[in-house]
Order: sequence, then structure tokens, then C-alpha cells
Amino acid sequence: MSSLSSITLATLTKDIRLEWRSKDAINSMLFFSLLVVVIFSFSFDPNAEESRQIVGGLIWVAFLFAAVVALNQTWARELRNQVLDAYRVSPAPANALFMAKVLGNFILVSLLESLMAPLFMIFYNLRALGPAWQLIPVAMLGTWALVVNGTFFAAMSLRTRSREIMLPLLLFPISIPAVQSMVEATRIILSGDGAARFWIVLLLTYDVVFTTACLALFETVLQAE
Amino acid sequence: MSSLSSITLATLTKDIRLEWRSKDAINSMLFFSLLVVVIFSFSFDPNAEESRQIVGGLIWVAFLFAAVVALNQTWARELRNQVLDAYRVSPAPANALFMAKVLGNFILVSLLESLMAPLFMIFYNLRALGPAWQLIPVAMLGTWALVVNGTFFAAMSLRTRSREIMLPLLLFPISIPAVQSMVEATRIILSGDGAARFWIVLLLTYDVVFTTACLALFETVLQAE
Amino acid sequence: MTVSASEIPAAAGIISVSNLVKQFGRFAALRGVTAEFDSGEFYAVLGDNGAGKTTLLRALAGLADPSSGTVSILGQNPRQACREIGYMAHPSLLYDEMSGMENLRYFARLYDILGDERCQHVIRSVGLDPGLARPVGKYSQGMRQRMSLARAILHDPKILLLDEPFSNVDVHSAGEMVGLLKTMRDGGKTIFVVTHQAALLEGVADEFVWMQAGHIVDRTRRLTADHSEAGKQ
Amino acid sequence: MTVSASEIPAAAGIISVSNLVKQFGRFAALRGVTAEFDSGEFYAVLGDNGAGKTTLLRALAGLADPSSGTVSILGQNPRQACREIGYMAHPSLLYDEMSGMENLRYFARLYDILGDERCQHVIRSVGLDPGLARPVGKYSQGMRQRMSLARAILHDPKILLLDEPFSNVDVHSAGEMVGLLKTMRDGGKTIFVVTHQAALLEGVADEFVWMQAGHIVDRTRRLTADHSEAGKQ
Amino acid sequence: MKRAFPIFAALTALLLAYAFYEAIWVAPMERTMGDVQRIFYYHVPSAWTAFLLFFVNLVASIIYLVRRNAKADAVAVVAAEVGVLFCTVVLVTGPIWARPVWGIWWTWDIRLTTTLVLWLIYVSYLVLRRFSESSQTPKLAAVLAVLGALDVPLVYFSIWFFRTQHPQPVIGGGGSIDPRMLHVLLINWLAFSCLAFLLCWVRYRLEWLERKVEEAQALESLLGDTVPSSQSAPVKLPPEKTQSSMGPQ
Ligand code: HEM
Ligand SMILES: Nc1ncnc2c1ncn2[C@@H]1O[C@H](COP(=O)(O)OP(=O)(O)OP(=O)(O)O)[C@@H](O)[C@H]1O
Ligand SMILES: Nc1ncnc2c1ncn2[C@@H]1O[C@H](COP(=O)(O)OP(=O)(O)OP(=O)(O)O)[C@@H](O)[C@H]1O
Ligand SMILES: [Mg+2]
Ligand SMILES: [Mg+2]
Repeated sequence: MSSLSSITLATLTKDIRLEWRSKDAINSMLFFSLLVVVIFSFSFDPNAEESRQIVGGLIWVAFLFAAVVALNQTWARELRNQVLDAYRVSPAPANALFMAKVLGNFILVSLLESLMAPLFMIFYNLRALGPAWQLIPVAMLGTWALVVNGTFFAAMSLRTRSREIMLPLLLFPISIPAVQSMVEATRIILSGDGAARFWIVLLLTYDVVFTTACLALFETVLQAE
Repeated sequence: MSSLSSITLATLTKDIRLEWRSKDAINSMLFFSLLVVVIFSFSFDPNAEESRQIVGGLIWVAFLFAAVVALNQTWARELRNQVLDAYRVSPAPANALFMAKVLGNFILVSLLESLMAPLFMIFYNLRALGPAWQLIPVAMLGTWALVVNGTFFAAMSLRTRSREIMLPLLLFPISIPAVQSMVEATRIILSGDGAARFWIVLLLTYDVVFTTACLALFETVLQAE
Repeated sequence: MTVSASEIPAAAGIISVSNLVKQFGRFAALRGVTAEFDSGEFYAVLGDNGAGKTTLLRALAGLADPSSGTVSILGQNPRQACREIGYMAHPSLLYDEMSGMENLRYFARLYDILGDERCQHVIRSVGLDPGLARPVGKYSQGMRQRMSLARAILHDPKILLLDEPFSNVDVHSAGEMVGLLKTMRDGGKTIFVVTHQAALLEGVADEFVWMQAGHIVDRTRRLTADHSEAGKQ
Repeated sequence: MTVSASEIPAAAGIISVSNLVKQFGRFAALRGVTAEFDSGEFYAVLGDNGAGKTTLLRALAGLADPSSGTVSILGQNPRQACREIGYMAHPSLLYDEMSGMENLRYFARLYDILGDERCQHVIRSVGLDPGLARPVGKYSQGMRQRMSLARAILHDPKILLLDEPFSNVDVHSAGEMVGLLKTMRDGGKTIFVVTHQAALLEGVADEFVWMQAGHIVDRTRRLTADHSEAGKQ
Repeated sequence: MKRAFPIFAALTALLLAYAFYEAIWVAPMERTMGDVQRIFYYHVPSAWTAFLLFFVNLVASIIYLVRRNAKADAVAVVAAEVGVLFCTVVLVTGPIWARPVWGIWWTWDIRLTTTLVLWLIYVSYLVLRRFSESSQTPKLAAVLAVLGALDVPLVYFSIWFFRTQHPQPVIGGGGSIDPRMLHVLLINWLAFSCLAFLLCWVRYRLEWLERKVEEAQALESLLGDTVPSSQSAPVKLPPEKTQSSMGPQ
């Protein structure tokens, strides 16, 4: 177990160091999310009362698409010189790699969201009428849900033709309950009518179920070649 | 000129034949657009009056994301064994290749749209209150705008690292006027208040300007290495 | 044009390169290459990894824009002379999903060659069967290299530029390809072959061009052992 | 264990493969390979393109699940024996963006090796400088191959599996690598090298293993010319 | 065994014909909806059959993950394929029914939505199988099947709480269904189950044969470059070196 966490940490540190050196992914992702926000505000007039009502959905759809683009890059670095094979021939546990990638993606996507959320707030003149602090657990649980499944399915689509398109094809159907919970919770918190507790609990359940399942099955996916 | 159109035709036929043989791209794209529609209807409750109001924007944003995924695959086949180099050393005009790719993408994206549009209609219970036939020129002009620029920028992003993310980064900013016109025109037609003529003319202008510019500049992009 | 038999080729060659520099960012892959190459000769281009062999070939084919210096082929620039150049790279430059014949038929259109005869003829001439329905992606490496060569000679170019045609090819197939190239040289074509397996071309190539660090450091008629000293000049 | 000197190795080898089949869709890359390999020997694996050499090596390394048959390494399955196996593939298996030392430091963690000494030692032993700050992506091909070898021997495995370590490497670097491998064999390691340049290993390898169409068709002590006949059996 | 198949096929055909007759002519007409309601006898049995097949897929996938049994994998594919087929029937007959009855094609009712999501999950399962290149497709597919099955209850809860305005089922909860209708429904269900079983049987045999053929071909085919190499490489090319020289030796 100590080897698991130490290898997770080593892998995460390596990924962050490499990312920090080039800043490629993070820069392009930031710019991409900015563009998504702008495109959204051109498509959904922010002054219209209706758009304000459904901004919970808008935010999460924007995050979802930005996250898919980010998640698709997860394994790119490990594939470049087939470094993944070096990992596979080593005695390091598969789950250490998985957790490192999940944590890395979680950091990246959270970063994107903390940039995009204020932009949405500004563009759409939002003010939460419910308990705004609840948005933070919703965002964190929701992001975790997307990121765990996304990292897992990105690893699965490594073994397929036309890899980039496979990720959403696998991720979207399974993420529907998570997306639904995020959207509903956000809507409730922003509009202030009702309590978001049910949705938060559902999200938590989703996270626990899928994190466990992914950890149990990742070894199989990694060693499949 | 005859060589231009004959090579365009040969290239287009080849692409369609290859696509027909595997049907990979078209199948995955169809499923992807279906998923996009479903995810959208989970995020924007179709029963809510507000979502119905902004469905013009929703449709176009969904098309835009689906189109980006499709456009990203445009050059994949030519890159596989660097076949593009074989084209570049041949005396064939660069624009023949460009037009073939644009036409191919136009067919593909139009196909996607004609699948997604009815689904949107069903899920959101839409009925156009204005002259519905006008939606067809709007869709065609808008698609052409996305596809011409998208094909061009996909070719540009071939030379960059992290190719998939580059396309939206280049395409979205330039497409904003086109997206805006499409959304506005669709909204006007669906809601029936006012005439969409201005927006259609704007789209037409956009198409003419960018098609000309892309044709003039594609040779440079192709020969850059 | 007479082909000079001396070590230094005649000044009026079919290809002339003058002071060619190709820079990639902070690194110059070619650092002022000046050379003349004659018609109907078989050139083997040799050198260490990163010497600039591929870059030189791509510059000759018009695929790489030189940073400075000029390439002239039959008195024209490479793009204008493209009908006279056949280029074979390390990747196959073919569509994996189509059969060999379908591939060639498509490339023939790019060169305005109509009709199937030429394609069939070329495929036969590299020792393959034009009727083969298998897609190129399922060819073996040796068959694929032959088909790639067929694509390069499809439009009957005067000059052939071949980048490592024998790499990852087993000894048997490599020998056959050398034989084929020899026949073509005898048929009057000018041939450039980049390779690390120089021994394969001993007695076949007319001239060995040694490259090092972006320069042509020596040109010899025979595969001598003293090239490494020449390299150290 | 005594190393048998006869042509057919002793039954109780360090590696034993029995009836190994590896199927890729409609194509079997290995078609029932049965063999024993002894400890402390230097094996050169030769054969045409597509003979199944890479696939065999990957099966030995535990990277490819056999469709049927078993691989046993030191009596265990390859995954369990992974600490005793060093694997070098054709791609470098290194991060291009990190320096050699950073790369090794990361892989050392995977093997629970702490401290920099081992990494530095290994880099020196392949003839590179541990202080080199350049990222591996900017190494020359020869340097990259050495660093890749360094990664493979980092955890001091008993068995080395090397896939075309000399391909695209110039003659000079290849010679140096052969010397290095020889030293390691003399140090008691079992070494497998897949290559198309068999001549490089003449007089170095203890045994040449000839593969063809998914079978091991012959095993010879010397690089003889008659292997092809054996292949036709 | 050889004879069992045609006999079973014939029985299924008879049963289907009888069920059709019952559904169209024997079953009583529904009071408010009229004849459209007869879709019911295709709609509901298809749904039940599809659920059953998806369950079979899950069980087979788990068996495959535990035992690595190739037959279990074949069963999983077959069940998913036929299940998607029946699920499609539900998704097509539903809207056809909904349009005249509710006046709309679709609503986000809990039952409709879960069916749609189920369909999406198993289509993505089939897409993965199709696009997967490696020889490890069964493993990946089995993993996806397990994750997909875990998702279903969560979907159910998320919809259940959210979309409140779903229309009442035509035939109210529990036993208020006309016994004659129930009778016809059950006959149809039996017929559909037999049909599903028949389809699975055919597909399974095909799938299994295909794999056997593939295996046999794999060991024989010489797709690779297997021209016997000779050290003294012939510099002269053989006059017409065609496929035949690469054929099986
Ligand atoms: C629009 C798409 C529709 C879909 C996807 C759909 C789906 C389903 C499914 C999956 C079931 C079986 C589930 C179960 O037994 O709990 C079912 C049962 C049923 N459906 Fe539909 N349905 C649709 C439309 C309709 C319409 C328009 C009606 C009639 C107005 C209808 C009436 C029924 C009835 C009566 C049952 C069986 C009784 C019951 O279990 O409650 N369905 N449907
Ligand atoms: N597109 C590029 N961007 C940056 N550097 C490049 C590029 N192409 C080539 N180089 C560099 O230029 C140098 C010469 O490359 P080139 O491919 O011509 O060498 P080569 O002689 O063909 O070597 P090899 O025998 O390995 O094929 C190398 O150091 C290479 O790293
Ligand atoms: N992942 C794969 N999917 C399908 N076929 C494969 C795969 N890997 C290898 N093959 C096929 O298996 C055969 C043996 O491949 P392998 O790489 O082992 O050959 P090799 O002896 O290493 O050849 P080379 O000398 O060209 O490297 C080849 O015909 C190859 O096409
Ligand atoms: Mg090169
Ligand atoms: Mg190999």
C-alpha cells in the first residue's frame, strides 16, 4: 500500500513537472474554455431572462466538452514512445498509475472550472439565490465523477481505432446520471427553490460506485494489449 | 481548370469509397451526435419553457461541437503514411485537394445535421412559427461556413503539437460572426417574429469571403512543412 | 550532356545544389551543401544518424523549403520539375485501406495519367501482381516497399529519390529491390538512395556520397573504409 | 544449473516456452513455439519481417497475453518475474521531455529503487554522462538507444530482451552497443537480441535463433549460410 | 441437436403467428385509445425481452472476467446485439404509440428515459467491440458491460426524482388490466422470448463458427512476408513474382 501511494505521488509529480515545463496542455485548455464561454454567450443571449434560467445546464455542458478535450490528452504522453509498456513491465501496481492520472486530471479540470465559472458569472450576471457554498461540493463531486470515468475510458479507448472520438462515445452514456445531478443541483442552488441535498447524495453515490469499480477493473484494462 | 475539377472529383470519390468501405467515421459520428442531443436534453429540460426559447442556440452549439469532432478527422487518412507528401510532390493543384475535403466534410456534416435536427424537434417538441423552409438555406450556408473554415484550419493544425485541440482554438474565434448569424436566423424563423433575411445575407457574404480567401491561401498552407 | 568519369562530377549536372541551408529552429540540418549530380548515375547517400540525409532528399523533392541556398533540377526549381521526380519516403505514402491497384489509379489521376495499363505495368515491373485485391495495409513490409517504389516510378520520372528503402526489410527482399534499382539505372534514370546498409549497394552504386553534420564530406566511387577519416577532415 | 554446450539446450532452462500461440484476429504471429533457453547465454533472434520476433519478445516480457500456450521464466509467469526482466523495444520507452537522469529516477521509483547512485551508475555504464541536462528527445538516435538500454538494465535484471537495438543506428554506435552487451553477458546475464543485422553479432552471440512464420525453425551456434535450408523444412 | 433447431424455429414461427392473431383480432379494443393500443402487445414484450437479454449480457460478462471463458464472451456479444435490437423495437413503437395518444413523440418519463439510456449504453458497448483493434476486445467489452450495468440504477434514481410530470401508465399500476388483455400479452411475451432465443441461437452459432474459422485461418494464413529467405540474395528479380509465391506452402 505504501508503494501504491508513493508511486502515485511520483507519477503525479512527474506529470505536473512535465506539464509545468511546457504548459502546453494547460494553456490550450484555458484558451479553449474561454472560447467555449464566448461561443456560448454568442449563442445564448446573456441578457435574455431565459438563458439565465438554464445557465446551470450551460455551465455543465461547457465543462463537459472542455473536460473531454482535456481527458483525451491524458495518455498522450505515455503513448508517445510507448512509455506505457515500460510501466507495464515494471512491478508497479496499475492503480498507482490510474490514481495519479485521475488526480492530475482532477487538478487540471478544476483549474479550468475555476477560470470558467467566474466568466460565466460575469457574462450572465449571475447571483446565487440559494446557499452558494454548496456549489463547491457539487462542482468537486461532479468533476470527480467526470474525471474518474473519463480517465478510465480514455485508457480503454487507447486500444481502439479513432481514439479521440471513442472517449465521448463511451463516457457520455454512462455519465448521464452524474450530468443530470450536477445540472439539477446547480439549478436549485442558483435559483434558490428547494434543497440540493438529494442530488449531492446521488453524486456522492455515483462517485463512490464508479471509483471503486474503476479501481477494481483498471488492472485488466491496462494489461489488455 | 478541368484538371482541378477532375482531381477534386477523383479525391472525393476516393474518400467516399474508403469511408463507405469501413463506415467507421460515419457510424461513430452519428452516435456521437445522438449523444450530444441526449446530453443537451438532460442539461436543458426540454419541458421548461425557457429551453424552448433558446433552442436555436442549442442546436447550433451542438452542431458546432459535432462538426469539430468530424473536422478533426479530415486529414487523418492523409497523414497515416504521410500520403500528403505524395500529393505534395505531384503536379496536382492544392485547391483540388481542398475542395474535395470541403465537399466531403460538407456531406458528412449535413448528414449529421439531418439526423440531429429531427431529434431536436422531437425532444423539444418544436414547431416553426415562421417560414420553415428558410431553415434549409440557413443550415446549408451555416454548415458551409463551418466546413470551409474548419477544413482549412484542420490543415493548418496538422503542423502543430496537440493537433486535436488546435482546431477549435483556431476555428471558434473566426467563426463567431457565422455562429451569431446562424443562431439569430434560426431563432427568428422558429419564433416567427421578424425576417431572417439580413442574417442570411450576412451568412452568404461570410461564405463567399472565406471560401475565396481559403482557396487563395490553401496552397501556402499545404506546401508549408 | 556527357557523364564525367572523374571523381568530381561535371559542372553541368542534372541536379545542382548550391549552398543549401535548412534550419529547424535552433538547429541546422543542412549547413551549406553545394553539389552537382549527373544524369544516369546511381548515388548512395550515407552518413550517421542526423547527418541530414533525409533533409537533403526532401529539399531535392521540393518538400522542404530551404532556409537559404538553391536547388535546381533540370534548370528549374523542384516544384516546377515535379513531373521528373519520383520520391519514396520511409513511410509508404500509400493508403493502407486500398489495394495496390486502387492506390496507383488514384495517384495516376494526380499526374493526369489515364487508363490502367501504366499502373499495371508499373506494378508488374516491381514484381507484384496487379490483380492482388488485398489492401496495402495487409501487405508484408517487403511488398509494401515494392508498392511504394511502384508509386514513385508511376509517372516515369527521370530522377528517383529513395529514403532508406531497405530499412526493416529482410535481406532477401532488400536484394531484390537492389536488383530492380540497378535495372532502372541501366535504363537511364538518376537514382539517389539513402541507406545505413551501404554493403548492399557495393558494386551497384556509381558513387557514394558521405554526409556528416549537414555537409557532404566526401564522394567516392567505391565503398572504401577510409571514409571515416574523410569525415574527420 | 550447468549450461549445456550441445546444439539443443538443456531441458531445465531459465526460460521455457511451450506451444506458444499468439493470434491477432485472422493472423497468428506465433504458431506454437516451444523452446528452452539457458541462463547466461547470448541469443540472437533472426528472421524475416513478420516472422514473429517482436511478438515472441513481448510474450516473454509479459506484454502480450498468449492466445494459448505458456511462458515460464524462472518457473514463474512473466508478470511475476518482472523484476528479473529488462525489456528494450524499438521505441525508446522514455519521456522525450525529461533528461536521461530524470527518466531513470522515475523508473527507479517503479522498481522501488531509492537514491540516485544506481541511476548514475547505469548511465555511466552505457557510456553516457549522468549530468547531461538535455531532454532525451534532443538526443541523437545512438544516444537514445543507449539511454533506452540503461532503462532496461536499471533494476539489474537477469534477463535482457532487446528488440532491434541497432536499427537506424550508425555503424559506429552499433559496434559500441555490441561491446556493451558482450560485457553484460560475460557478467552472467541472459541476453536476447532481435536484429536484422546479424553480421554485427557474428562471434558475439552464443546461439542464433532463426524464426520463420511464427515458428522457431532452427537454432545454430554459428551464423551459417545454411539456415535458409533449415527454414524450408 | 441438429434437428432441434428447425423444430424450434418452426414452433416459434407458429407461436408468433398465433400471438399476432390474438393481438389483432382476439384481444378486446381499448376504450379510450382504440386500435392503437394494440401496439401494446409488441411494445411491452419487446421491453421485457430486452431487459432479460441485457441481464444475460451482464452475467456472461462477469463470468468472462472471472473465468476468461471464450464461450461466455460469445454469449455476451450475442445477448447485447439481440438486446439492442429489441430495445430498438421498444424505442420505435413507443413514440408511434405516443404520438396519437399523448400528442407528442417523446417525453422525459422515467421509463422512456431509462430505456433510452440503456439503449445508448449497449450501443456504445457494440461500438467499442467494433472499434477495438486488439485481441483483448473481450476484456475491454466485459469491463464496459459491468460499468454500464452499474449505471442503470443510478439513472433510474436521477430520473425518478427529476421528471415529475410523466403521464400515467395507460393501464394503472397493479392488477387493473383486463384478464383477456393480460392473456394476449403473456402469449406475445412467450412468442417474443422464443424469437429472441432463436435469434441468439443463430447468432451464437455464427459467432462461434466465425471465431473457429478465424483461429484456423490464423494458423494457416501466411499474411506476413514469409518468402523463404536465402542468404545469397538473388540480385535478379524473379520474372513474375506474384501472390502465388506467398501462398500457403
Ligand atoms: C415513447 C417511447 C416509449 C418508451 C421508450 C417506452 C418504454 C417502455 C418500457 C421500457 C416498458 C416496460 C417497462 C416496465 O414494464 O416497467 C414499457 C411498458 C409500457 N408502456 Fe411504454 N414506452 C413508450 C411509450 C409508451 C406509450 C406512448 C404508451 C401508452 C400510452 C406506453 C404504454 C406502456 C404500457 C401500458 C406499458 C406496460 C405497463 C407497465 O409496465 O406500466 N408506452 N414502456
Ligand atoms: N522537422 C524537424 N524539426 C526539427 N528538427 C528536425 C526536423 N527534421 C529533422 N530534424 C533534425 O535535423 C537533423 C537531420 O535530420 P535528418 O532526418 O535529415 O537526418 P538523417 O541523416 O536522415 O538521419 P537518420 O539516419 O537518422 O535518418 C536531425 O538532427 C533531426 O533531429
Ligand atoms: N497488434 C497487432 N495486430 C495485428 N497484427 C499484428 C500485431 N502485431 C504484430 N502483428 C502481425 O504479426 C506478425 C509478426 O509481427 P512481429 O512484429 O512479431 O514481426 P517481426 O518478426 O518483429 O518483424 P519485423 O522484422 O518486421 O519487426 C506481422 O505479420 C504483424 O503484421
Ligand atoms: Mg533519415
Ligand atoms: Mg519486430
